[in-house]
Amino acid sequence: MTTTSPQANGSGNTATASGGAAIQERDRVTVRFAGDSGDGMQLAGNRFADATAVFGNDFSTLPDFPAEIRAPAGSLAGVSSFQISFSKHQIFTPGDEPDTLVAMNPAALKSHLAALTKGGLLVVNEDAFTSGNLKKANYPSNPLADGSLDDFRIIKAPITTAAIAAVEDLGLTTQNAERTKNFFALGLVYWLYDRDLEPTLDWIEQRFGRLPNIAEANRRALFAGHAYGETTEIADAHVRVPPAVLTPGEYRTITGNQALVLGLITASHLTDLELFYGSYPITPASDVLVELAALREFGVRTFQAEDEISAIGTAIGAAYGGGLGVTGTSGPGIALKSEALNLAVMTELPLLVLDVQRSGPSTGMPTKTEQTDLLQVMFGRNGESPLCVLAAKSPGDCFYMVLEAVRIAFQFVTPVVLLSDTYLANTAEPWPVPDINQLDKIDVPYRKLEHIDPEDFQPYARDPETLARMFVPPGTKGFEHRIGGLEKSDISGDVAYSPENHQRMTDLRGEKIRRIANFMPELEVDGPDSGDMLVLSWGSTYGAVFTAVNDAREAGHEIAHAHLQYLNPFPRNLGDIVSRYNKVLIPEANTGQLRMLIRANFLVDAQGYNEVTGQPLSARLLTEAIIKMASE
Amino acid sequence: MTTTSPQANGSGNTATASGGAAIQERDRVTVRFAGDSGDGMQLAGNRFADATAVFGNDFSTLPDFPAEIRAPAGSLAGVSSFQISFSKHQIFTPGDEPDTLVAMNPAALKSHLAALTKGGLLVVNEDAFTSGNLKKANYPSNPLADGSLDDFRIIKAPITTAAIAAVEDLGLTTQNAERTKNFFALGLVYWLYDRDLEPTLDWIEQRFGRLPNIAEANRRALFAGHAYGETTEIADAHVRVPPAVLTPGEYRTITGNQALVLGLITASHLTDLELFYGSYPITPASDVLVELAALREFGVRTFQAEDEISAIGTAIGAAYGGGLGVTGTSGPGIALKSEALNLAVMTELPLLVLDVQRSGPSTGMPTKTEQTDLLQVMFGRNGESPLCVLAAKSPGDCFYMVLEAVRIAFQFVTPVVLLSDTYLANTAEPWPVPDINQLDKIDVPYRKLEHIDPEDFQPYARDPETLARMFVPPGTKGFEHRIGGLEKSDISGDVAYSPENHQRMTDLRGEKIRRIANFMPELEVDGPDSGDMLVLSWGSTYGAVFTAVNDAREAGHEIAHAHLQYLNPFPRNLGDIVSRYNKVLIPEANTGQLRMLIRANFLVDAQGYNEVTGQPLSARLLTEAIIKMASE
Amino acid sequence: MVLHTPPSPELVENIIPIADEDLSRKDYASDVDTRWCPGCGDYSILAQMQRSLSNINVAPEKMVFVSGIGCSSRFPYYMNTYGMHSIHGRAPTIASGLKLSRPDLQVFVITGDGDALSIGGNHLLHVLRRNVDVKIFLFNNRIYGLTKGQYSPTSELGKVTKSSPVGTTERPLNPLSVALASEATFVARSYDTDPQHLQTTIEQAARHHGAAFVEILQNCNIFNDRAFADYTDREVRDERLLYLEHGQQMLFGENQDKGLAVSATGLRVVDAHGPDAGLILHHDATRPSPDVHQLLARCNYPEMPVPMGVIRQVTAPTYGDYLDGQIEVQKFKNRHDIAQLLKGRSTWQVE
Amino acid sequence: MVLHTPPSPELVENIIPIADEDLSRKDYASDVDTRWCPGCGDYSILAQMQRSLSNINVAPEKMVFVSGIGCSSRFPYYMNTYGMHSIHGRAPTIASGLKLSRPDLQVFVITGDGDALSIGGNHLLHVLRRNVDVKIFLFNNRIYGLTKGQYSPTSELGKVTKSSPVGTTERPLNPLSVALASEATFVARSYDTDPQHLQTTIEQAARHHGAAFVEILQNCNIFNDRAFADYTDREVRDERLLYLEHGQQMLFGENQDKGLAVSATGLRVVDAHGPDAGLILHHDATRPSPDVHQLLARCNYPEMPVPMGVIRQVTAPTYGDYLDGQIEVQKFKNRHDIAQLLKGRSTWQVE
Ligand SMILES: Cc1ncc(C[n+]2csc(CCOP(=O)(O)OP(=O)(O)O)c2C)c(N)n1
Ligand SMILES: Cc1ncc(C[n+]2csc(CCOP(=O)(O)OP(=O)(O)O)c2C)c(N)n1
Ligand code: SF4
Ligand code: SF4
Ligand SMILES: [Mg+2]
Ligand SMILES: [Mg+2]
Repeated sequence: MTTTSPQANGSGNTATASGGAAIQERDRVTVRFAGDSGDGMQLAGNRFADATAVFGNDFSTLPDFPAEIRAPAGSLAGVSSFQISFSKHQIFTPGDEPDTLVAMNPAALKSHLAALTKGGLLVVNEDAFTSGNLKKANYPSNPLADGSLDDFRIIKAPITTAAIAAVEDLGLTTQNAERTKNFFALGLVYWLYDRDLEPTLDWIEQRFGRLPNIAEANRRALFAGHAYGETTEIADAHVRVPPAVLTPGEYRTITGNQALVLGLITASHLTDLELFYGSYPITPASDVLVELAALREFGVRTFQAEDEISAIGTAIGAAYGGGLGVTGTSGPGIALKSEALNLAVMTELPLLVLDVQRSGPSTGMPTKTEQTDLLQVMFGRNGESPLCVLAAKSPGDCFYMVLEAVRIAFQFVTPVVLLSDTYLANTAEPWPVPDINQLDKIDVPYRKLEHIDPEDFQPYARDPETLARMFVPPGTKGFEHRIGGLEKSDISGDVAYSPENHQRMTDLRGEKIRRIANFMPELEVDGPDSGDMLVLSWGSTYGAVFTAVNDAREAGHEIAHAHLQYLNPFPRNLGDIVSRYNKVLIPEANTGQLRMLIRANFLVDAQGYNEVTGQPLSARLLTEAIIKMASE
Repeated sequence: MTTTSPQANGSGNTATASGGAAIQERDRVTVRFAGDSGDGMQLAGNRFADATAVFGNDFSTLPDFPAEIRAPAGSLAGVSSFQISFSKHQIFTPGDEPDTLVAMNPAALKSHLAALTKGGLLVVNEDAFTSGNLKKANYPSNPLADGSLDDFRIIKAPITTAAIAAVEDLGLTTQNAERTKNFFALGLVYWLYDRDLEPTLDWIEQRFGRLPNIAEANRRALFAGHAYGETTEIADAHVRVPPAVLTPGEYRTITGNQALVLGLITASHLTDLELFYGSYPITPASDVLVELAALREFGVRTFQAEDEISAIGTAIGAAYGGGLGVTGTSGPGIALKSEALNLAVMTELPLLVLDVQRSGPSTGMPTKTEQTDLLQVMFGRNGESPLCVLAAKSPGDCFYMVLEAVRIAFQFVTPVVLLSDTYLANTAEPWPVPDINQLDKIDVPYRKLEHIDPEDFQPYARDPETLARMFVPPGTKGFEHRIGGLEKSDISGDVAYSPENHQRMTDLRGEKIRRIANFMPELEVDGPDSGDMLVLSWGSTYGAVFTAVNDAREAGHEIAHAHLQYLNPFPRNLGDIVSRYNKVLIPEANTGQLRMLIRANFLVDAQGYNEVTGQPLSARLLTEAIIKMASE
Repeated sequence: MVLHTPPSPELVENIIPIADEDLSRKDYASDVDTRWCPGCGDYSILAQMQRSLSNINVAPEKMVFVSGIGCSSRFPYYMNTYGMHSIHGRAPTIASGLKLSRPDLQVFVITGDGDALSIGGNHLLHVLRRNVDVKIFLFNNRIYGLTKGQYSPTSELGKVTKSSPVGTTERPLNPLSVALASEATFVARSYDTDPQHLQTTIEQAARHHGAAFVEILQNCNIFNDRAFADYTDREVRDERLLYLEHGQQMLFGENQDKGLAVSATGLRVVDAHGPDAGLILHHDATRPSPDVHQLLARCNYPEMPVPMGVIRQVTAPTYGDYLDGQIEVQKFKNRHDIAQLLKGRSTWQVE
Repeated sequence: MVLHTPPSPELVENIIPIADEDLSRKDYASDVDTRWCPGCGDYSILAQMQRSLSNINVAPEKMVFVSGIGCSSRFPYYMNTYGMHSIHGRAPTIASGLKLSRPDLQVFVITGDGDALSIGGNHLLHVLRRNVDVKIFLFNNRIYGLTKGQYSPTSELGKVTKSSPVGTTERPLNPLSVALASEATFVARSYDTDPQHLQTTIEQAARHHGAAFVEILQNCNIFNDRAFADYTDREVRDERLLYLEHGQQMLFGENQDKGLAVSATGLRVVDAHGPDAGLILHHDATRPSPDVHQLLARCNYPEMPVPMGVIRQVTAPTYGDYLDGQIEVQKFKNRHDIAQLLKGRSTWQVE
């Protein structure tokens, strides 16, 4: 399904919408839907995102699930939320504080009110504010009645009863009737932000086509909510965010995990190798396995292993067989894979490891985000065990970083770790659909080696430029040889214990990874080339840091920003760049992992801005920190 | 068995020994025994070390085994060696190049000749230089005949035939008769270095008492070798190294692994807790398991687990139960344990992890040494997961560092990793036997907690000074509570997902480990307090670095030396110390792991001296490097 | 050389720590809100566990629940005892270390089909083989609940799940077979919707001296609803389940009109009133050889009735019995003098 | 929902890649020096493996040996084929990934009793359950050879080893029982000192379509000498071993004068010339139910003769058959258009 979105066409401050009420025009708005896990907030949020995409805004979303396990209905632990920020400009984060909060029950209100901007709009389902629910949310008195919400503009809507009323004559069970309340809320919010109902109606038809009663109920609830909006008395609740001026082209919505999946399928196509994905389910990486499993038609072999060790073992087997061997997991799984990953380092095999980081240590907070695996993937193996580490910076970038990781893995015959995280995995943004025919093929060097004279074959002889070893998978006559985890003799690959050889091989393994930098883009700096202050970031914080740097610039500070997608090796010019500024600030969602590497490598007194909260960095707080440091 | 060794009594340059030949006197001598794995070189070396201990020299030994698996007899891969250095002064390394090499076959000669000092003494078993053996050692011609050994002083002894002849009438099988050849060689070397035969004769009696024929054969071979020495024609082959002036007291010989075992038993005594040691066999840590298993009478529970994960799991269970829970392994095992170790970090349990490092990556060179697990134990876990890391500096120090590790684990209720390595594990040195009654008891804080009012108990409430949590093991009425790997609420320990709490707990876990520094000795500097150059070392390189620094000092350079036993946290004064010198050199048997931490923490331009050869650092090469840097 | 140091008899007894006062089900319930989906089979298992413990009157401070990760593994939080919610698959190892170093504690392991048979399969095998005195309760819902619906090692071949959209490609394990091949001394099965049978089974496991393995069929109404309904539904139970009782004939059917007999190739169903009635087996859970137990373990619906209850319970010294016995014997035989140990085989004096 | 997509027949065939020219044993030997102790049973196994491959005339470039760590796991170095000496216990996982992505290769796993049953127990279980088409050869010497003599999961209870100076405290696993409980489709046993039987067994395993498990009793003359001598010594073999042949009666004894029959409680020995001779079983390796195979697996010396040969061999689609079948079917049913995939469910145009 392809639709065409209108282009941004000038801007006025008010306009008149179909409903006849005055519409405020705004540059950017952030809305958060919050309710019980059973209230369908993720669904509502995703529908809103689709409608917003079709409308033509740039946008970014942030789903926030409760812990994996179901919590009791109405409890604080059971609150699920979905935030979306949309704008007439390009945006890079799902926003810090929402302008509008939809709270489907007291627990949702309690958990999320603190985030709402002062004077923001609060839409509450007053039906849910029963004494039982208030108690579950630890409210001593009803906040709708005790004046504690006076700082906000409130729409108290009887969402449950109105939704039930709207579907009354369809003969649904009470439970099913009540379930339509998210569509009622959605309809109301669509009115508030002048979204078109069409995309959602289409979706309802597609999804519930086979259950016409349910489809009809959802439609009715949506219309009823929309109609309810027109009756609202809040003066400036009707708002329009004009479409954004985006690079022309065909767009879709994408999350980081979806982009990983598409990247893998595309890499399989570009290498002309079948994809083998060995994985063991773990939040937030499981969906990569789940989505790939549904793509057998692309020759994808998914293997749900008995554990993470087996998962990487099978991927190593596939890589050894000459295929595109990939394994994916999250932090605890990386810990388990580390011994086998070391085998891939020693045997020098082209292996891709996806690490969708989550909050730790140990089981930690499985559904929350964090950038705390960088040092683990760098150093979490016995012996000197260098490998290549990349990190994606946005949901859509996950796609391109997979291609880059696969290119490096084959060109250098090395394992590569690609870091994503919970935030990237789940957040959605508009993404220009790439043209598969415009993407460069990925070279698979062993295809050429298989045709050389077997006499010239030595499994640990190396390409003089890349130091990639002569990797030839089984099956080729005359090239029979054995590899393994014991130290190998330079060139021949035989088992070797000599001190000199071990030193040489240690050096070669290190140098090979360093040489990747010769085949990587240099780091680009956004902003002044040198001067007072550089903000250096990596991974999923890109959006927040970009936003914060821009905000600080608008506050009058001249600040440079550079963002690392290559963590090991570093870009060739990184040392040069960090030495050109008086101050270097490294914001990270950890206690300073990149900072340690930068300080050790370049001896610059880089400072950290560190949040370890399980949440993506707050652009607002970071802006303050940047301004403070810039002003010092 | 306790004997008394004579004290050093002056020194002359020659003396007259019983044999009547002129005895050279020397300060220090290094001897290396090398032969086939089946030749009993480790046994011969160990007997020599015992005799040397009794004689009163200071000494240090270095066994070097072939890979774990048997290699074909006579092959290069099958060569096993044992080096011992002994001196009238205190010494700290087993010596770089031997003064004397005993080569039992061509392969041994081939592998070890390069190490022998120019003009050194070579004792060869000429019987073994058959054309078959020469071929296995890749010798195109017989080195005993082709003049290639002209740079050395040679004793060609028919060791095999002479040994067989000596035991002729005992009715042994040829194989058993031939097996006595190591005692013949030993007897010869005893004569060369004027060692007493008594301790070895005692040992033979003890060991082979039940096989009188074998005992007698070994005795005869020993005497025959000794007698053979008297006939030697090499002028200055008869050498005496006077006894060393050591601190008075009772001494024994100890290896690092033995010291770990004694440390654990002693810690069990000092905490008054039963020792539980969960482990999976792995070179070079297996012997700790094996030796502890033989000490059931001390209440030791060894548990040979099905793998390393189970091993640490059981140790965590024992620690959770309030016992002395310990697990031990080497690098690949640490990789496997990392996920569970993280559980111990999150649950904050007093756990001791022994890591006897070996050469990596992957299976690497299992019998060789390396210091390459430092960053793995620091960072090889998902999430921010700080724990305490210590490293022993000498075989005997392993004992004291176990006590220190256990003290910290209980005081701070935290996992502690103690690093040793293959070199420390196997090398032997004289060790003053500690008086068990002079060792401080180790406090077990939960013993006091169990008596408080249960109302006052909160599992994650903390001691204000150490930040240790209120750990109470199961069994105490009124304190029932649950812990686990999910993030915990500050104080209550309940499961918690709030961003603020996660930040607070992350900070608390970090701060707790940092506070250990307040309960640790400051780092001492040997040499000038500030100035041109500091050499900073850690772990098993202590002896080599100490020796090299002294040698450099003797060459006229004023150099300071500091050695770290505490790697995380660092001693409080470390930053101050490293900033007081113009140059900092960090020698390591890795590619610069401590160096990275020092540079990152203190922004000093520390340089590295790095060898990754599977061998202990060479004091000679290091001396050169120090002098070079000092002269720059 | 094979040494047999049979542990002294007083070590080989099963001692359950009993509370001083009379405790009710509620005393075993913690005040943490249960967090399972409404309708989940785990609720019933929790209730029966609390009832069983109160039936025995176990001292709560001596009870430790160790679990891995999964919906089922949240269990310890809801018990007012000691407990550890550990990491995925490793509960048997933690439980082993705990029990061996603290024989006074009663240690229960709670695990799921993924936790115990996928990532934790090896630890399960070895804890049973070693006969460490811990009781293992495997909540088998034939699915990964917590990670939202991927297949597990007990999911049927061809089953459509989140991670097998066109059906799985692997054959399931039979947990009882695996336990028997692991040389388990106690093997039983029960299910969530028969409270009385479940309570009895839990109590029998608790009273067993040695490692006990109990498979509990558990409905996950969200991701694998009615997985066992074909034979556990109230209406069909009598016909399709075989309730085993040690010493009793293996009879089933609404009127106990069918029974199991041995054939040359395994077990077969015979008419309890027919000519072969005499061949119907008596259940002997205590038979040392696990042969017949293996045959029972493999009885599956629809060909055969599904056995419930204690399939095997044999007496053998536990790992702890042997270990404690060795310590006792060695203490008796050898000096345990640390000063002497520190000196080692020989010392010398420097003066 | 359970979907059965039976793989198309041409996928379910066992195809061994055959060499163009006639190869002798030597062609399968690499030029690396073997590094086992003189007298080690591994030498014979190596020789028989080379002979078996030359009997089949496998194409060496299509053969891959994957091993773990242990003395036995050095095996691949000595074969002039492709090979990986991987890490401890994980060979089945690497072999699985290799075979599933490269169905054209013949993949053999070489492992030891520690490698396969201690650290690697879970992978063994799952590779067999999944019926991945790899052949697993477990060299059982009941000891850890490479690490110099600690006990293994097959060491006898009470055995004195380096790590059990006063005897072990744990009961051994029976590798065949474990393999059967893992739903293996091919289970066999042979031993190092019967070259002919070993060769035949290796060949039978190689020709099996699906996961094959072969336990090879192997003498470690250094750390556990004569572990199997009680029944494998030439003088006693005939009396104490039961050589199984599919379709043949289970007879043993110097004059084939004894046989095995089913009793109500398992198997028993009967006189082949006595009154119960008619009850002597015919060996049916292909019986779908593993019941009788389990009984055989548990026959142990001295009570019973020790079975050798193929205990079980049943036909079933492999994991790869199913997987490849799904790919084929889905390719047929769905568009595999990457451009379309990249677009996802819906797109919009910005102009
Ligand atoms: C090392 C690791 N890998 C993966 C996970 C993710 N994970 C958590 S529970 C689970 C499986 C749960 O299934 P089961 O054991 O059957 O329990 P259930 O939820 O069905 O009760 C998985 C894969 C994890 N927590 N840790
Ligand atoms: C992760 C890991 N743990 C431990 C070891 C040490 N290790 C090597 S082989 C082995 C056991 C070997 O026993 P087995 O599998 O029976 O083989 P065998 O040597 O008897 O042939 C052990 C424990 C290792 N290499 N890697
Ligand atoms: S997902 Fe299934 S097993 Fe988990 S709590 Fe819900 S119903 Fe129970
Ligand atoms: S130790 Fe044993 S198994 Fe290993 S090579 Fe020697 S005899 Fe063979
Ligand atoms: Mg489950
Ligand atoms: Mg073995």
